[in-house]
Amino acid sequence: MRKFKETGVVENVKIARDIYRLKIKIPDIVNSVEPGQFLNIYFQDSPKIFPRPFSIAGVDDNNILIIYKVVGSQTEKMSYWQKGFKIKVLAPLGNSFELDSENNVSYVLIAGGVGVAPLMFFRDRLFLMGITPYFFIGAKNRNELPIAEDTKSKLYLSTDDRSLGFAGNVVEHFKSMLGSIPKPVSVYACGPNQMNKAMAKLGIEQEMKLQVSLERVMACGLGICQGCTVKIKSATSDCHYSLVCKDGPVFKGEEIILTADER
Amino acid sequence: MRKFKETGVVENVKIARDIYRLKIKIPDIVNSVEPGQFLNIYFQDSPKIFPRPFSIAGVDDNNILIIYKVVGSQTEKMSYWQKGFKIKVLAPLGNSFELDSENNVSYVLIAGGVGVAPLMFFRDRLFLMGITPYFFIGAKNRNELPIAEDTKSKLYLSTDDRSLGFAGNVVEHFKSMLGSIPKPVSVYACGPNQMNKAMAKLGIEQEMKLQVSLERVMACGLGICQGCTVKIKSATSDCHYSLVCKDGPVFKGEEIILTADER
Amino acid sequence: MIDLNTKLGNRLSLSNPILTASGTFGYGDEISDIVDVELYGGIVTKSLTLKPREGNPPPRIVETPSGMINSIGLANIGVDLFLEEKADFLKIYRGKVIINIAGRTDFEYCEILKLLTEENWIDGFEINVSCPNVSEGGIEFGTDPKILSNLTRKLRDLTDKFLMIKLSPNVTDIRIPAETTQKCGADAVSMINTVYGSAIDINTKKPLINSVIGGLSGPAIKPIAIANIIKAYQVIDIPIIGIGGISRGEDVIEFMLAGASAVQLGTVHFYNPLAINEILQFLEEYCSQNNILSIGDIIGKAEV
Amino acid sequence: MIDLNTKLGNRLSLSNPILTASGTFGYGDEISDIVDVELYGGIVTKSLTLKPREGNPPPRIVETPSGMINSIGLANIGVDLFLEEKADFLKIYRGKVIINIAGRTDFEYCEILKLLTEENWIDGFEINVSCPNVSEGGIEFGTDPKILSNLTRKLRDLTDKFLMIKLSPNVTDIRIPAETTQKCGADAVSMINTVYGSAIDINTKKPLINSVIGGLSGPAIKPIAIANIIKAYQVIDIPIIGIGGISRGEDVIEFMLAGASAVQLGTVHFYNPLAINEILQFLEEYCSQNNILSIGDIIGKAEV
Ligand SMILES: Cc1cc2nc3c(=O)[nH]c(=O)nc-3n(C[C@H](O)[C@H](O)[C@H](O)COP(=O)(O)OP(=O)(O)OC[C@H]3O[C@@H](n4cnc5c(N)ncnc54)[C@H](O)[C@@H]3O)c2cc1C
Ligand SMILES: Cc1cc2nc3c(=O)[nH]c(=O)nc-3n(C[C@H](O)[C@H](O)[C@H](O)COP(=O)(O)OP(=O)(O)OC[C@H]3O[C@@H](n4cnc5c(N)ncnc54)[C@H](O)[C@@H]3O)c2cc1C
Ligand SMILES: Cc1cc2nc3c(=O)[nH]c(=O)nc-3n(C[C@H](O)[C@H](O)[C@H](O)COP(=O)(O)O)c2cc1C
Ligand SMILES: Cc1cc2nc3c(=O)[nH]c(=O)nc-3n(C[C@H](O)[C@H](O)[C@H](O)COP(=O)(O)O)c2cc1C
Ligand code: FES
Ligand code: FES
Repeated sequence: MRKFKETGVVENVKIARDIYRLKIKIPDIVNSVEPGQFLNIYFQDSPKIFPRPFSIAGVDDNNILIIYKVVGSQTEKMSYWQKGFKIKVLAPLGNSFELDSENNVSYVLIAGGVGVAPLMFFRDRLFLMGITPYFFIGAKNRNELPIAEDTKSKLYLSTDDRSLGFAGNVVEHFKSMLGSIPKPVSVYACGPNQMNKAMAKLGIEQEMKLQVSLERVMACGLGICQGCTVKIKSATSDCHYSLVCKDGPVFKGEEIILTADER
Repeated sequence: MRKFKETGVVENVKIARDIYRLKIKIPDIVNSVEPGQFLNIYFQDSPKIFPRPFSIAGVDDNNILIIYKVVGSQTEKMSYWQKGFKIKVLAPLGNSFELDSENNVSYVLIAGGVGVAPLMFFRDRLFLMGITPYFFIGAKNRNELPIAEDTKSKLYLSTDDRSLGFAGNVVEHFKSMLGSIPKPVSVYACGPNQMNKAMAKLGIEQEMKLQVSLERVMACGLGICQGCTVKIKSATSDCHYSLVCKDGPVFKGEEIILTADER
Repeated sequence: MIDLNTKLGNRLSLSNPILTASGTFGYGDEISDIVDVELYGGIVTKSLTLKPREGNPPPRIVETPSGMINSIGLANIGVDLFLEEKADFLKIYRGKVIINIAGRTDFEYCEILKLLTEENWIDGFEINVSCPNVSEGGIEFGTDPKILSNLTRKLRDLTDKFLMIKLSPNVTDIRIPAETTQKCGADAVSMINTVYGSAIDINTKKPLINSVIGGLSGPAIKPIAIANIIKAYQVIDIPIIGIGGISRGEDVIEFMLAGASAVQLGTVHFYNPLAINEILQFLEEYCSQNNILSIGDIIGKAEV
Repeated sequence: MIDLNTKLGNRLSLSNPILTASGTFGYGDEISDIVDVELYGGIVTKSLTLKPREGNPPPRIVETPSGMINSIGLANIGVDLFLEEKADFLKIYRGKVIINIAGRTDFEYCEILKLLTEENWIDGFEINVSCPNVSEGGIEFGTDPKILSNLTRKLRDLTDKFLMIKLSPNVTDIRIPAETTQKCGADAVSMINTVYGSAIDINTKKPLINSVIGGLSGPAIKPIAIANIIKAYQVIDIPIIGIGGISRGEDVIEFMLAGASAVQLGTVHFYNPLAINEILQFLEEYCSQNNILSIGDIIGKAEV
């Protein structure tokens, strides 16, 4: 059950260039959140009025974790928050990644930049179930890689500028490795639009099972403003609009119609 | 010469309930500022767009001092500023208190609440000249008194709630003491509108020389928006508008026409 | 306890003067898990059209300084599905239910009203006249006094329920549509709908709203709403329901002093879903501090 | 180096497309100690009237979310004192000098223009038509096409200098005054003047602006300005000078993409007096990053 809460910052640490991990105390929901879901953070006294959505990157006994990148004024403000700072949040929101119905699939997680966030939470869940997923993470360069090693996954890193790991983007990296991952695969992706598009295309070409977590500008995050639409192809209709905040953020690869002019 | 500067906070300390003293580094103007002048503080990324004017409460070798009270969102933000925080300021602005042309006058300073700020700077100047002024300071209660003792003035404190000093407002306090202050007096006042009005009235009744520092909502503080008008009676005209930011903030007692509907 | 009861003419009374604004609260059920809907005097629904509408292509929303632009394009489930899916929730809702209606022709507005006026759980209608009239070359219903009075009269003839016309601020003189609707028998006017606005992405050179020009809402437009209400209050006697950038209890008082008998909360639901709680608390405090026994006593009391 | 030269029709060229907006920069000399006035393509002066004016009683300004309302009431020194006191400064100023004129009757506008058009250091005129026409019952010059075209034609006949009409957004359809002024021979239109707005003090119940309704400016109105410029650009060929909430270089680009050939900085002077420096730097950067050789190439290039 989603809840609107005034709560406090427990920890806010820099983990890579412009990338931070924020721990927020919300004990009464940690047990009900699912990987793929997100939360809204609200800001007071700002000319920017929309709350900001962030994927849930993990939970512990009392807290929710998020991983965020400073890209504008609100995330910059967040980077100054100190332990104890009071914030308002609404969580959890949206749907979540679905486990594959089959048993012996290879779970493959593909993250571009801070797209890593919901997949880290998903990795935690898989690991608890005894599954060690393949985890592809790409970034522009080594300084922007949110994690460098991982005991809960088979980690594959790539950088656009060749400063670490595979030289190229994360989709190319995954493609290059696809032959060596035991079939069938079940793929989960989250990253910038460009990457999500490339993944959706690859998913259809390779007839892979694919779930993608999308981002859209959101005014409410609640399913009431009808602002965060994405074009969807479904079994029942050729093309209609879905709400990323309510029907998503996770969509099946084959559902997504990412047109050129969408942001 | 007024200057627009990006500079840093040197010190920001609480000195009474909701009242803070802020030290700002502006070495190149400390020698040219005069008591009575004010500065503008600018805020980024706020729905409130006007800069905020504050009287200069003192200077040292490199810094300007202000004393401010938290009354709304911008002053609240200021109260969180820490040493090193970068701010933009424009200083000095406005006119200043004029010394009395006669030699053997009793200087009397009347401050309501944070109206104390410009008068503390004026007191410093007088003290440097070997003059120890009478300094009347009034507040709602003892916790809101910006200073409790003073070596540079003959200090007279009053509180509305009788918690310290004279029981009543600062104008009543001054009136009650008027008989025992050697004549002629030259009076300088700064406080809430209510107090300024009472002082202007008293000044005319008692035919005292009086200078009052006024406050008005200001958009520019520079004399260009024509927003901060006050009605003035002068030698040449019966009534016209002056700009508090440029022609003031200090006006002669007999100039001021404070009408009921002005804030 | 302050008396918050609010009478909007003879056909509608509210337990308090706070309504939801159309399009910012769905049909009431969508966020009833977060907000206590019973705290409102009533719910104004998302604009309903005769047939379901997918709405405009994305992008549909963009943030602007202290505001936002939207061009949802009246995406809604249509009147039939509405009756099927939403009636159960609204029937047990104790506040008032006001259905916002939009259309492309007089006929469409009338058809919806006819369908709904029979439902006894519906307490009134708000008419969104900021829609292009396709029979009149796309000119908005609300901007032409003749088109507006035709529509208002037809709707008045079809219902005995509370009928409120929602005015657009995008006119030279708000007093003209305000007087027009009063003359044609409307019970109240609500104002303001969104203000024309646009924004362009300087990197892609594309508008940040697919329809190019959308509707500006939020705190940025509050002064515009206040100005329009002051003007309208001087020329009409029917109640004005104030809308536009209301975020706090202070804003509600400001709107009522300007002449509003009640208000609607809109965009604030996005940045502070629980605004209603804070607002009701503030109204209590303000009234008791100022010795106001009934909130209605402050309507139009600004010394303008 | 990017080419920032800006041609506004045949009668005026600017070294860059950034002007000051009337009423927010005095007559240029007042803040020349803080801002380098030579950085602007030109100065548009505070509205001048035939006789000096004291302006409205206080309060004249109030802060609103991301904006402000003003009702200065055209406080100004009048045309005679202007010539006496301000000419010296403006004569040696190297940018262009555009005099903003306001009046209560056609006669007043014409008299000022006649007095000033002979001065060779004056490069053009901006006509503030958001003033009540006292001969026509107080209706604003800018809102009635007939009054507007009468005035524009008369002024056009009196000067060969650059003549620009400053349009008000407080109309149902901005295209009508835009087309009217083009037809009557104006060299350009500037838009937008302030938007009607008001605010009330909930403690005193008094309006926070003495004249009750004033003009809203600042970032809050930027989307309104963009929408109006997009609409006007579709119907007129004369240059549009964009005004409304411009704070940053990004905003200038946005206005130009929407159809503005140049822009004016207004309220920003109050909250960031040195905005011009940052803006010029941004224009250089944006153009070089996007391979734009001449800033004029982006005018109207939004894909609307
Ligand atoms: C469901 C969802 C989950 C997200 N999870 C994460 C996460 O785990 N970590 C993280 O760092 N970011 C995440 N984001 C993106 C994050 O919401 C934006 O980075 C943030 O809102 C930017 O705010 P700002 O004020 O700092 O930047 P702004 O100044 O508002 O914008 C800077 C840039 O970010 C883009 N942007 C702004 N808002 C959004 C938005 N709501 N969605 C997408 N792009 C936006 C703008 O177009 C602009 O290019 C998520 C977004 C969504 C919709
Ligand atoms: C020349 C001058 C000198 C000043 N010197 C000092 C000083 O030394 N110390 C100090 O604490 N304050 C001083 N002030 C007042 C100070 O500027 C305001 O308290 C401050 O702007 C409030 O900002 P805010 O955002 O916190 O409050 P807001 O939320 O903006 O307002 C809170 C209250 O303060 C009033 N207020 C807002 N702005 C102004 C303003 N510009 N002038 C007067 N009242 C205002 C409002 O009407 C409201 O009642 C001075 C004002 C002027 C004009
Ligand atoms: C996302 C969104 C959708 C809206 N949809 C409608 C609608 O369907 N019908 C309508 O009459 N008004 C609609 N409005 C306008 C609001 O009801 C309201 O008049 C306007 O937003 C101004 O109020 P506010 O500033 O408090 O939001 C919508 C506004 C927003 C922001
Ligand atoms: C304090 C103030 C005074 C103004 N005075 C005038 C004026 O005398 N004549 C005029 O045509 N416009 C005047 N304006 C309007 C501005 O020139 C400009 O059109 C408007 O403020 C919108 O731009 P902005 O949002 O960048 O300020 C004034 C605006 C302000 C804020
Ligand atoms: S953000 Fe409002 S419906 Fe999705
Ligand atoms: S504040 Fe602008 S003229 Fe004084």
